[in-house]
Amino acid sequence: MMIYPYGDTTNDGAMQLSFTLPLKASALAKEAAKSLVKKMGFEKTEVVSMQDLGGDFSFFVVYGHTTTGINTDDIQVVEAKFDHMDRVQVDEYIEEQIGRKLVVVGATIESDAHTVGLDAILNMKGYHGDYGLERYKNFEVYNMGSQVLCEDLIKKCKEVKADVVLVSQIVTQKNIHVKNLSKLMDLMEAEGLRHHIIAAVGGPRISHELALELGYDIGFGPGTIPSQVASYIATTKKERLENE
Amino acid sequence: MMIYPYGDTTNDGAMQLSFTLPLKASALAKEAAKSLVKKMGFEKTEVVSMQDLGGDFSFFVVYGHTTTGINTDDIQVVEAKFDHMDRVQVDEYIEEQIGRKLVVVGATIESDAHTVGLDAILNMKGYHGDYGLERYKNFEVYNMGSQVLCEDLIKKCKEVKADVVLVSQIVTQKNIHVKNLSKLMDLMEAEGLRHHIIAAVGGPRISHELALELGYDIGFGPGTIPSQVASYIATTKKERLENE
Amino acid sequence: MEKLKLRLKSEPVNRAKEISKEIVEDLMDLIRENTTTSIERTVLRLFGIIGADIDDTPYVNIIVKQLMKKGVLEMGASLYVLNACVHHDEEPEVIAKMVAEENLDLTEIPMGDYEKINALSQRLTQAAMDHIAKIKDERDKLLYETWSDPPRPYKYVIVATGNIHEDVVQAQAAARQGADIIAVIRSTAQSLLDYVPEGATTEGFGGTYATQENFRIMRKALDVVGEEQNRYIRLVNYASGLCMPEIAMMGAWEGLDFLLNDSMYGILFRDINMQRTIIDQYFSRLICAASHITINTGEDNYLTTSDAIEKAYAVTASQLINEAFALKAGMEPKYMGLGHAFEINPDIKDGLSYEIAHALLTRELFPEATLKYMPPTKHMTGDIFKGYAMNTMFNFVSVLTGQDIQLLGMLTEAIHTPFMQDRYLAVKNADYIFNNTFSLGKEFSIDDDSFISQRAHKVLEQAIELLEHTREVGLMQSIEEANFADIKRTQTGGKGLDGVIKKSPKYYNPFEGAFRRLLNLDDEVFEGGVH
Amino acid sequence: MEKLKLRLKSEPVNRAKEISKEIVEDLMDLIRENTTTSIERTVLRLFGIIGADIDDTPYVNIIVKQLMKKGVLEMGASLYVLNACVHHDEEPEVIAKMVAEENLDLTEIPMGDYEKINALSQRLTQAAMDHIAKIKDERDKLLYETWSDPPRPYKYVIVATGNIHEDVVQAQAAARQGADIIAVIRSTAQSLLDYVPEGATTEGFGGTYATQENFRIMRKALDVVGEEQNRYIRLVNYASGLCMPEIAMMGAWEGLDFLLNDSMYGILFRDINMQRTIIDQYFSRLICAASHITINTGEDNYLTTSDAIEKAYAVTASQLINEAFALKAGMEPKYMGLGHAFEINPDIKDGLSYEIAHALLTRELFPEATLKYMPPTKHMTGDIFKGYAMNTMFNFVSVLTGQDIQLLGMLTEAIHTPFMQDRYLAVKNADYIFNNTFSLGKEFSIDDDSFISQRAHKVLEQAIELLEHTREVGLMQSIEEANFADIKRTQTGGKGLDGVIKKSPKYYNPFEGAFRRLLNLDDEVFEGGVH
Ligand code: B12
Ligand code: B12
Ligand SMILES: Cc1ncc(COP(=O)(O)O)c(C=O)c1O
Ligand SMILES: Cc1ncc(COP(=O)(O)O)c(C=O)c1O
Repeated sequence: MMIYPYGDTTNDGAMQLSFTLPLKASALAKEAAKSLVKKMGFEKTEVVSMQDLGGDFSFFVVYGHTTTGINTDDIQVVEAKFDHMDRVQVDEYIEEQIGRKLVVVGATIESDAHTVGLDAILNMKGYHGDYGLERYKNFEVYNMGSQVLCEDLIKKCKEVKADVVLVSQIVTQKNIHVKNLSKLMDLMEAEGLRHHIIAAVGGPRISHELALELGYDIGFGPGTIPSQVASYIATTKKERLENE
Repeated sequence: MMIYPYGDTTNDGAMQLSFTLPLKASALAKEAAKSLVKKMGFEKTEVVSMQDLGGDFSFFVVYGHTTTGINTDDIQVVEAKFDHMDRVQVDEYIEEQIGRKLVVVGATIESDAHTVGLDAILNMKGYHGDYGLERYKNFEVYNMGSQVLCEDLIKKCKEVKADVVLVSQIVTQKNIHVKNLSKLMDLMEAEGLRHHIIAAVGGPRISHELALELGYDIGFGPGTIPSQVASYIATTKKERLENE
Repeated sequence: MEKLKLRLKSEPVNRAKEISKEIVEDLMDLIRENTTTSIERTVLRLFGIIGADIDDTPYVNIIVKQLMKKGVLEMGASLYVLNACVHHDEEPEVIAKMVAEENLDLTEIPMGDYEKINALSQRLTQAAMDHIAKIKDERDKLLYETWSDPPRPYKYVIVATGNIHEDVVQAQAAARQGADIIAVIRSTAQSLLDYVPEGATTEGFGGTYATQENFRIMRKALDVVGEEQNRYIRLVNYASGLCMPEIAMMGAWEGLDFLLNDSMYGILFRDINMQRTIIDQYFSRLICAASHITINTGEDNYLTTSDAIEKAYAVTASQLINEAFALKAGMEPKYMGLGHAFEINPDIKDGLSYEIAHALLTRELFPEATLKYMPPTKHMTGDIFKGYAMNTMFNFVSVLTGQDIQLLGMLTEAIHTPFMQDRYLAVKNADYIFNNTFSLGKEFSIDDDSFISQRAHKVLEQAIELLEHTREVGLMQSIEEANFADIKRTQTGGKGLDGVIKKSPKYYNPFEGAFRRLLNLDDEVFEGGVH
Repeated sequence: MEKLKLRLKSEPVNRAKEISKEIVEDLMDLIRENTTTSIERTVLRLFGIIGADIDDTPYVNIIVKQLMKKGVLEMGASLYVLNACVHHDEEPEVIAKMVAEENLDLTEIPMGDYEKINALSQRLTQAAMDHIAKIKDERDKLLYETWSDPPRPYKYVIVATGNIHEDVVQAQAAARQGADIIAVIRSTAQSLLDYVPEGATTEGFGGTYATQENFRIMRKALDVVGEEQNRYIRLVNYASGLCMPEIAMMGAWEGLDFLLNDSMYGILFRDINMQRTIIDQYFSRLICAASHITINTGEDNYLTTSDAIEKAYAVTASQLINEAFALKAGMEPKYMGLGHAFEINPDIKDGLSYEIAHALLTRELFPEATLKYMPPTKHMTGDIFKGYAMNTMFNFVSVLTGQDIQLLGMLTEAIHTPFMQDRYLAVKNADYIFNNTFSLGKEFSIDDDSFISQRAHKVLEQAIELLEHTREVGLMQSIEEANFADIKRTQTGGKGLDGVIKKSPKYYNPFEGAFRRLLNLDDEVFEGGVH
């Protein structure tokens, strides 16, 4: 089905944009803003606000109607598929299907010092009323915190015989997360660890698609709750054991 | 000069968009939002917010970097050119150059009931500290108010021998203003009045370009102050007299 | 602890109310002695006449026009229609068709048996009153028994696509997002039409035509979402204009909950003749009062043409007049949605102190009213972000000062009638503020010598001055002097004076009496009677 | 009338301050008896040593490393460098080059004439102190004489492009838009570097490296706009981390106005060893105090890892400790930018009452401090509109409660470091609110039995409990117990303990004494002396 943005009339294509142009506020700048948006395929564009930002910059708010639509049938969603169980179910599942505790090592790696997201998944307390992995009977959790060098993380994984490594990356400016995450994968491959360990990455700008691209098994985005991660780990581990 | 939108790095093309799609909030909808924006020429797009609006609609906030730039040398600004004088100067100018009071008839026409904009230009009080046309010695002002039928406006123009007709149009939904403004022009043409009378239109969604398209001499947009209108009238009237 | 309070002195408050009552009293003769084409059409509609001819002229207009042409409208339209019914032994709707399509001349039918006419009149009147009562009871039950009245301030949003079907999509989404009240804005200048269009409409400018069918469609659409969400969603339309009583009747008939209904708005903002509006507002408010329809007055509009600080007192004066008119029409205070607005220029230093003072003044002057608080509109610009911040403060002042109906501000106010997302953002803003500042009004107290308190008292004093003057010269003269909204109108100017008809002593209108009895309005009944 | 007031009782306030003083007292021995590699590098920088070798290792690091390796750093680095200067009859910068590039071993130079060394030390120390005083006086003059201090709350924004030249563009635009204060955020993890990079930098992540050259570039850029606008624009950088004293010195040298400088932030949020930070913070604060640099503490950060309501008291306790540390370093209260934050989940009912209570508590506990109020960050999401509304309320609470430094919230907080337009929108929001609600704090009063008042007193009581416990077990043990920010650190864990050196009884550092004398710190001088 072809769809278009919707303002107040089906398929009207209405959108709001805001942006800065490197021009002083002026009739020229306003026209430039309008032309730019038109060039992007908008019709009936209205530059509803132009404000001088000082030093040859202006800020614009524009409303327009895009002529671009998309066919929802063409949309490919790269989405991780697994059954979502609750904590008790996961614990039972592991007990029955795997028969031992799974060892989980978590860290925010390299220069990144954000722990709140990782802790949300790992700490007892959990997130949004959903308990963290430490609360599960059948996970043995090592939370290494933040600013963990990839080398140290790998050492730890070996030491505790990790089944799963959970990596968090929050800072993404200039694609620093891609650099960090690739480094970890490269090292894991080099150490021959990649096969044995389920590798998951999470963070507000992480998508499953990106995770796959970077060689991880799964990516978790904003709003993830611990039981999702737990469910994924348990079911995936079982599959892996079966396929071995 | 080629320019691009600016976020925090020259030419990064950064823009903010928000829009509604006719889809329930879901992984598919999010991907659709992203694909749509990509199709419009954006890179590094982030759907930073997706919110269900109920009833198969979702609202998105997206940041992305457009690859579209524009060459400022190609921008054509359709702008009215006239010297901006203050009230005293305009009064003197009319006295010296024309030698009689100019008759101005103003109205918000047809279904439109907004008077504030027109009054801002005409009433004594004026706008933003700039006195309105009624305060000028050399204008004789007839403010007919709002909801004035084109026919009545034309009648009045004839009756008082108007030099200038000032029309306001505020409501623009479904292009009602275009309809109303065209009607007035057609009638003025039909009545043979168009030549003798300077016709100006104003309103928040009125541009000079649109005014020209619709057959008016000039268009005044948001933020217009009375002395601009006064200056335009005085200088244009003089030119016309010279060319007669 | 109590909510934020000014502790207004009772003396000026009582004085203000007393003067307003007298101002309104002074107009009761005008109201008593006249009817209007619209009131007569309303009566016919109450008799069940709907439909229009091939030119889309409603039957009720055709009938009333005929009677007017024949010079007998002063007797009231009902008499002629009832007589025709008896004569032809048909229901009013059939008679209407005959008039419209077969050129039946009602005045040519000889006056029949008064008893029969009276009996028919009673039956038809009772049926209409019963329907209105039923609709009212159903709503009251849903609202207070089946579910419950939402917490205040109610979240009120508008839809205005021009197309009733698109409106439904937008309204349902808004309700699902949490809106408590949906208003369908009318198409530009509908208020100037001296008839109510028929049927579902899909082409409006800046709004959708108010028609009975559109009312029905939207009421149903909201009931669907209401069921889904276990709450009642209120529906609003606009009754100001040349068809004030007719629209009130349609609202009552179709289960509308609020009607914009002001005693002066049409005069000032639509240039409708003042006599016409004053007469019409009375009858329309009888209907609203009888139907438990909350009226919304339009004082907010004054602040779009006048300065919100300078002329704050005109808002107060107008609220008092609107209240007095409503009391005269038997309306309980809780059905009075007296209006005011957050319209001070946002760039004014300490503007918020003024806003709070004005909002508290309104709150304390009308403690039982269901106040309607209007958002910033005039000072909204294309800067949607600043607009969103202004709306945030507006929502804050509302909850702080205990307002009832919050007409949610749209961040795109200066740009277009709301998109679906604009409304969503408005509801979310209100949700955030109403919840996050829920009890804040109980945290603070205001000293009598604070700016806020002084300001409120000053506005009240100024309002009293204007009211005193208005009592002296009469409301109509006061309007001529541009005392309200800085807009000048004349007693015989504007649209619709030709629709004002002096009642004959034999004038007959069974509903006026029916409503007045229902509302226990004990002064003499105006409708005359069939003699 | 007075601003909104809680009227805190003086007893708990005094008690809280007393306990905090004792907590800090308890750590003075640690501070007195140890130096750190960073302190030593600072001293060398004050002697005028700048520059780095081809691997970008700063000369000061090379020298200190050499001395450490040789096991003589306990004597203080200055002694060896001064001795070398005397020996070679060269300025310290030349000696530094010789060490770095010609492998000069400072410990091999025989100790020369103490008098000459002392004289040189005095000259160099005086020169540095003079420069710092000059910079300070110039700023004070611009700020209070040439122009004037802007009204509060000051509008504080950050730039963080990673490229100092792009930062300049953004900072200048922000200043032109009305920002009073510009902070250049540091690149991710710079605080973990045990050296300060050299020169102008163009590649940072989430911020731009703090270097002396970058400081200079930005100071100049802001002075240009300042001249344009006839006002002084303050510049901020970050001194927490392994190079705390060095960055303080660079800030003092280059005319920075504010430095992020917390006694615990590095420990908790960067896993820097606690002994290291406690020792470093003292020296860095001496420099700030002497330079009239306002420190900014980081209590706001606690509310990103802890709940803002539950752990509000930890913020209060930490502010009191930070104050006590600052007093020990001779800092006047007005240079204490004690931190707190608007971080309560926006979906909490009556969250704003809590925010107001906390903000008033901070205000009244530290009436003379230049409080730094941090915006919502943790609960910001990609919903920029809701974020803008939250920032509106944040600005409102700030002006209502009389805060001083307003770190403006960015509507894109959850998305990216600010774009130019984000900052603009933030400044405009603050302008709107600060002006529109300017005197509102004077309109209301709060009763002692109101929720706000009760809440503030409760938080203070809880803070006192924590402080009492901390006094009992010592601050370091208290941190080990995760009492601050819910983060657990150990005394010997974290980065930088290897840079803590026990002073020899002959330890020499002329600046410590110079600063302490300047600041009238009357307890014994720690620097030892050249014997
Ligand atoms: C709290 C915070 C901090 C705290 C961190 C404290 C701590 N111990 O974590 C402090 C104040 C120390 C901090 C510092 C910095 N921060 Co910070 N910070 C934030 C903030 C406000 C909230 C992040 C957060 O806690 N979110 C709540 C958690 C629960 O959400 P989450 O992280 O998305 O996690 C969820 C999912 O993503 C997922 N998830 C996350 N990780 C993982 C891992 C796994 C395995 C799984 C399964 C799931 C998962 O599950 C979680 C629960 O649903 C954000 C802004 C924002 N509102 O998002 C900025 C933000 C992330 N910070 C930012 C920056 C730049 C910094 C600094 C680099 C600034 C500087 N130059 O000093 C520093 C340095 C930090 C460093 N070296 O990394 C930027 C990043 C910009 C970008 N996109 O690159 C942001 C977006 C702010 C901004 N607009 O500038 N920060
Ligand atoms: C005030 C107002 C009203 C008042 C009008 C009172 C009055 N007597 O004017 C009332 C409440 C009555 C009203 C009613 C309606 N309004 Co209205 N109203 C506004 C509002 C809030 C402000 C307009 C205003 O006064 N601006 C201030 C003046 C000074 O600015 P201005 O008009 O732009 O004028 C300046 C320039 O444009 C220029 N200018 C304007 N005219 C002229 C003429 C000449 C000759 C020249 C030289 C210059 C000039 O100079 C002026 C000074 O700089 C706007 C929203 C907004 N914030 O803009 C909505 C708005 C204009 N209204 C709107 C609508 C839809 C309506 C209604 C149709 C709604 C309804 N269905 O009931 C009604 C009906 C009105 C009708 N029949 O036309 C829409 C229009 C949407 C659109 N783009 O089509 C708006 C944008 C609101 C919205 N978002 O829905 N409205
Ligand atoms: C009291 C009142 N009636 C009616 C309206 C609507 O205008 P119209 O009558 O043109 O539909 C408004 C508009 O805000 C109003 O305030
Ligand atoms: C007190 C304090 N120091 C420093 C910083 C900056 O962090 P970094 O030291 O990583 O530059 C912050 C961040 O908010 C802070 O609050």
